[in-house]
Amino acid sequence: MLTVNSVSVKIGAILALKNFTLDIKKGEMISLIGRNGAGKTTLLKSIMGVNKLANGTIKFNDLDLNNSASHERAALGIGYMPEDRGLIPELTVEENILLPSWSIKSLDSNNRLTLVYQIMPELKEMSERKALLLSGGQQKMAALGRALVSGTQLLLLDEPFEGVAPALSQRLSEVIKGLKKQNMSIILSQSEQNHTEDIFDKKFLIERGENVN
Amino acid sequence: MNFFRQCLILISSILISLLTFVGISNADGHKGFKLGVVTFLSGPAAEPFGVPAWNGGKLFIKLLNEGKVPAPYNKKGFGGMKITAIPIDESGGATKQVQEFRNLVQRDKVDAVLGYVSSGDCMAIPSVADELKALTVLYDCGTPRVFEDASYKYVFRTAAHAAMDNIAIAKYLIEKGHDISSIAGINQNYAWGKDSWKDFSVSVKKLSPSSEIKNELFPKIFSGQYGTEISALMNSKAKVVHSSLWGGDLQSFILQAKPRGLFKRTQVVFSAGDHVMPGLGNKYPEGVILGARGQYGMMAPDTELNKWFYKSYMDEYGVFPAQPPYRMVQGLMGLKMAIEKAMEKNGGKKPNKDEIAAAFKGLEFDSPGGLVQMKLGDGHQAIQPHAIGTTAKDKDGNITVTDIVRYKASCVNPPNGIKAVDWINAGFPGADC
Amino acid sequence: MSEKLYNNLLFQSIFLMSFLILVGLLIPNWLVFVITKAIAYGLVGLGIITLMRGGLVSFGQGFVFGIGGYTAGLLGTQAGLTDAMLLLFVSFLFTGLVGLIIAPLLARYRDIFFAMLSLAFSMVLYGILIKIDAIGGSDGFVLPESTYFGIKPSSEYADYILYVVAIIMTGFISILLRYYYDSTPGLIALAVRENELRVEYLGSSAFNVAVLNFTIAAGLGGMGGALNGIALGHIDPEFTYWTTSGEFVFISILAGYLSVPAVFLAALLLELVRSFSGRYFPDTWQLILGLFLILSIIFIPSGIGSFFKQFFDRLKKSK
Amino acid sequence: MVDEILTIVLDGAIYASWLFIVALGLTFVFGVLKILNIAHGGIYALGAYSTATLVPIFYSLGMPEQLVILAMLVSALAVAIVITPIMERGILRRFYGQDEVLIVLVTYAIYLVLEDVQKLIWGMNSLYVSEPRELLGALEFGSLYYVGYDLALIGLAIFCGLFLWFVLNKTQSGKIVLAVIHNPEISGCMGVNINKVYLAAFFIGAFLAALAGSFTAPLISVQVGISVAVVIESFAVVIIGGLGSIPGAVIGALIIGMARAACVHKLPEAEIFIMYFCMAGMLIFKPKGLFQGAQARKI
Repeated sequence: MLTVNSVSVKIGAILALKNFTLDIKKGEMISLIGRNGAGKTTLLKSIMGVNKLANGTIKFNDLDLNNSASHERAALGIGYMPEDRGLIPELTVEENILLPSWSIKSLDSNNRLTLVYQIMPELKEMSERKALLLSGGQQKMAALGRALVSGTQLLLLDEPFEGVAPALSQRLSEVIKGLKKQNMSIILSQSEQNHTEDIFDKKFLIERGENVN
Repeated sequence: MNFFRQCLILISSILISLLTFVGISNADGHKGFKLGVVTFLSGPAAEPFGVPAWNGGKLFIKLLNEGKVPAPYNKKGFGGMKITAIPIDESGGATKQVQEFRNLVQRDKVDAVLGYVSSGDCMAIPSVADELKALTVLYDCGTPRVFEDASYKYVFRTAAHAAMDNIAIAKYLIEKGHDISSIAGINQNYAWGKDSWKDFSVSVKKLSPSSEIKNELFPKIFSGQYGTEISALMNSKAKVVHSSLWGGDLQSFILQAKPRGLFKRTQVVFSAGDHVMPGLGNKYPEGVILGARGQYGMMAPDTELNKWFYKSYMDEYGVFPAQPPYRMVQGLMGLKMAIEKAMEKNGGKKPNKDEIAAAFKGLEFDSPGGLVQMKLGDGHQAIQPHAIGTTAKDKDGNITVTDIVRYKASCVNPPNGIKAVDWINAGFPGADC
Repeated sequence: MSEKLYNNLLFQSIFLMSFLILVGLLIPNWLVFVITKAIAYGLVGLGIITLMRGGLVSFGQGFVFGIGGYTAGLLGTQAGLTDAMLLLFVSFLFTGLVGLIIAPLLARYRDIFFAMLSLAFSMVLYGILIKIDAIGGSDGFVLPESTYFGIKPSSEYADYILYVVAIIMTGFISILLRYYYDSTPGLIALAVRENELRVEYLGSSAFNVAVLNFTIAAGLGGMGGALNGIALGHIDPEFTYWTTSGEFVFISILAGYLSVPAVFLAALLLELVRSFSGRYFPDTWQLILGLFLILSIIFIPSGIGSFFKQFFDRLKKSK
Repeated sequence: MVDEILTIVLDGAIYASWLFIVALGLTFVFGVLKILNIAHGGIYALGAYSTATLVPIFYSLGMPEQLVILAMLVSALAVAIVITPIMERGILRRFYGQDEVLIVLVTYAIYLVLEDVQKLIWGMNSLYVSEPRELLGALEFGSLYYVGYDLALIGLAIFCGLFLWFVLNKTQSGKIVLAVIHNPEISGCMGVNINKVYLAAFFIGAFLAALAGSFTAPLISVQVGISVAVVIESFAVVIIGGLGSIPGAVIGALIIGMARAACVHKLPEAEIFIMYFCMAGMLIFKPKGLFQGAQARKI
């Protein structure tokens, strides 16, 4: 459903992605593995339209994304969970989760929220707290919930386990495994292979912006 | 994109060289008289001073070139030479003006420069003018310091400096029997405001030593908001409030103070208050004592020359002329007289700047505002008669100026060689009233 | 290799300087004057560019411009010092010293905060200057005519001599700056621009770089202010006003941070545009200047200097 | 004594209200678009001009006097509607993501252009619309008269501040704006059309600037050059209060307004200097202003 075809991205003077190619089919779950600075975040951001492509194409369900803005890509059903969570501190957890549904008209906010709470009941307990007051792990969870609201088709999860206490990390891992059962496509980036290894259909190794499979 | 950029660079460089060429070629082979005119065309001083002054100047130059001005100004142009004026915007500060002045003299090769409303510009320009040997006529600015602190060969000022405005007002207050037991002032925080207040307050103290100074406010220029100042002035309960505010500041002050009753509770005097009358019309308060920096506008003398000028201006622009056009025309008249006097001497050739400067020194000429005499600063600085009046409603309900008292030039101006402030401090010795 | 390049640079610069000095004899007086003024503005721009190399832009160079101008002016009127070269040099040192004193206050900040803090400094100086009546308040004051080695040139040649002095002094300063830019601390500044944290990890202090650069920028700005004051023969608080500072920023952005001569070209361009729009469109010169600013930022975002660089790179390739 | 203190507070509050309305738009635009808009002063002037043009037309149509406030609102709205697409869409949008200082310079250029645009449209004569100021009568206070209209400005300022605060914190659209303020990139990835938010925010900022101009018009003579003072004073407010902060703008305006009023009454010599003094002091001790935006914990 998503094809990344020999994409290069420049950040400043540095070529952060070089001719990177990747594709993911419906219901597939793939792992993107590389060290810090290898280009994982750049790739995910490029899929979201944050970074401009120097060349190459990104297609989603045969639709060329090159000229669409971030918000248009989100409206296609791509959910994104950034590495640094990117929650809005002044808003409550629930407001953060609902944010995509406020702008994307095709989403039914009640439905999506119910779904998120169903998958992660612990979010409901903290729903009225300001994001400012959450711990790092709780923020990850809220950010995943937010990604789920707009991500009806594809989820891009950037290092969901990074810097999270082991227990929470285990919990997140379970949640993500559970998503696979819902026929969701997921790209998950990691800096090292870990306990979730068994759930992936494919694995991409990225090094200095290149696909080194 | 790259190609586009390079084209842009190319075009702009061609444009600049073209303009440069125009600038250079313009400078040569001119037969008439080329006059640089510097006055405010943008910024807050444009509407009250620069533009009406230049309107008056433009009209007068046009009429001169057509030979339609009554005697003694009936010769075409300047001594038969057609006048070409190059207007330049005075805004941007004295330093920028020095540069514009150099451009006028060196690049455009003007025969003379007429200009400057701002006192700061008048302080900066003369030394450059003498250095470049460029004939310069200051037509409006007020600071007495120009010819009191230094002397210049090629610089003349055809209007009286500001000391007269405030001396005359102090005299008027006393002659008309106003209570001056306490005074307060609101003047802008720069040389003009400070000098005006000093001249006024010292004059009052000299004429009425028991009078008390209540409040001395110096808001910054172009602030436009005077609510606080008005409260402070009213709290001080001074009998007389003096102000040399001008332009938008004066208009805003009037608009803000009127509904708060300042003009009803105290006697307000505006040392340069007439030039906002055309704009404000009947919003101008009654009972205000005001000067026009000379016998101008509603206080102009009843002479043929004035009637002609007043009518010509009124016909052209639909409002009556206040001080700015009078002063610019006064400058043009002085320059014309000096040039024609020099031509009489040299047999009718186009005079050089030394000949004009020699003729200008000590010149006396009639203007719509009365007789102008180049008496101070060894013949470089004019004195002129003055008038002070009080605003009132006429029978149609329009605001006009009544109770006008006229002062001889020698009554409100210091004699040659004495600084205005020393003259005031000494109690006006030798004043001929 | 680098030895050769520097020799080459020195040779190029002296050639350019002599060329300009000769050209000064041929062009009309007003253009000589405009170029002198452009050099004064260019010096300040050069200071901003030195800061830009370290990722900082000062929106308050009017501060040092004013201090330089008033230093030269006060030394002239109060101490009777009229030697132009000495005045320029003393202003350079004194303003640099002032820069060194306030730099630690400023160097803690980045981006818009650095810009705004420097702007605030210049506005405070403006507030002070218009209040001091002893030095003319808002009107400023006139400078005495300058001398050179004790000789006062006749007024026909005064402009040209100052022009020559300005070119020589600025020429050598530009050469020194080029050496500085290519030296280790100069290159560290560029690295700070790219990634401040990385520079800190490598053991250099971004703070020190900022202090050093600000001090240099202050000295240059002071010298520019002194030159501007001497050339015009007048100074006033407008030197420190925010609109003046805005022009300096414009010059350095128009020039870009890659090339030293580009700064002076940018300053000259601005001077000419402003002066000609004032001459031919006295009512709407601000509109023309504004459009010129917008268009040049849109179409030459990385500055005239980038053209220079492209041009020389291409030249090298073709060799 | 008490009388004098009350006078100072009242004068200070009126001045602070005026400053606040101007600064509110400036700080809001900075908060959302990260643009310090020097041309804000130019928009203020356009607001004043447009009121000075529309209000006489309004009267000539024989509309009821009390509705003149509506005419003033409409004239501010008209300015915002015209200027926003030209400035935000036409010019500023090209510079998003570039150096903040570069954008400041662009807005300075726009400011210059607007100065002459006023001249080209309205000419050099000053315009007056003092009629609305007579609407609310006068109030005797101690030994002083205050004009009701001036006092109503305090109300307008409070209303503007509260309204914007309410919209931002209590409505869905406002919360979207908060998200964009905090992180435009992420908000985009969450489906927020950032360009639309920027346009809307700029519109609000321009409207507030024009509104301040509209409501100041009856107090002043509307003419070229009225924007000069506005630029620096509103900057001082947002610098003291913290760029992008609404409570900061409140405090900044109050500090300058009160300090200035106190100076005029007690120490007139210092009046011209006090604003710069406050600004410099704040920058030295708290360079990011009194209020900084909240940030989520990183760990």
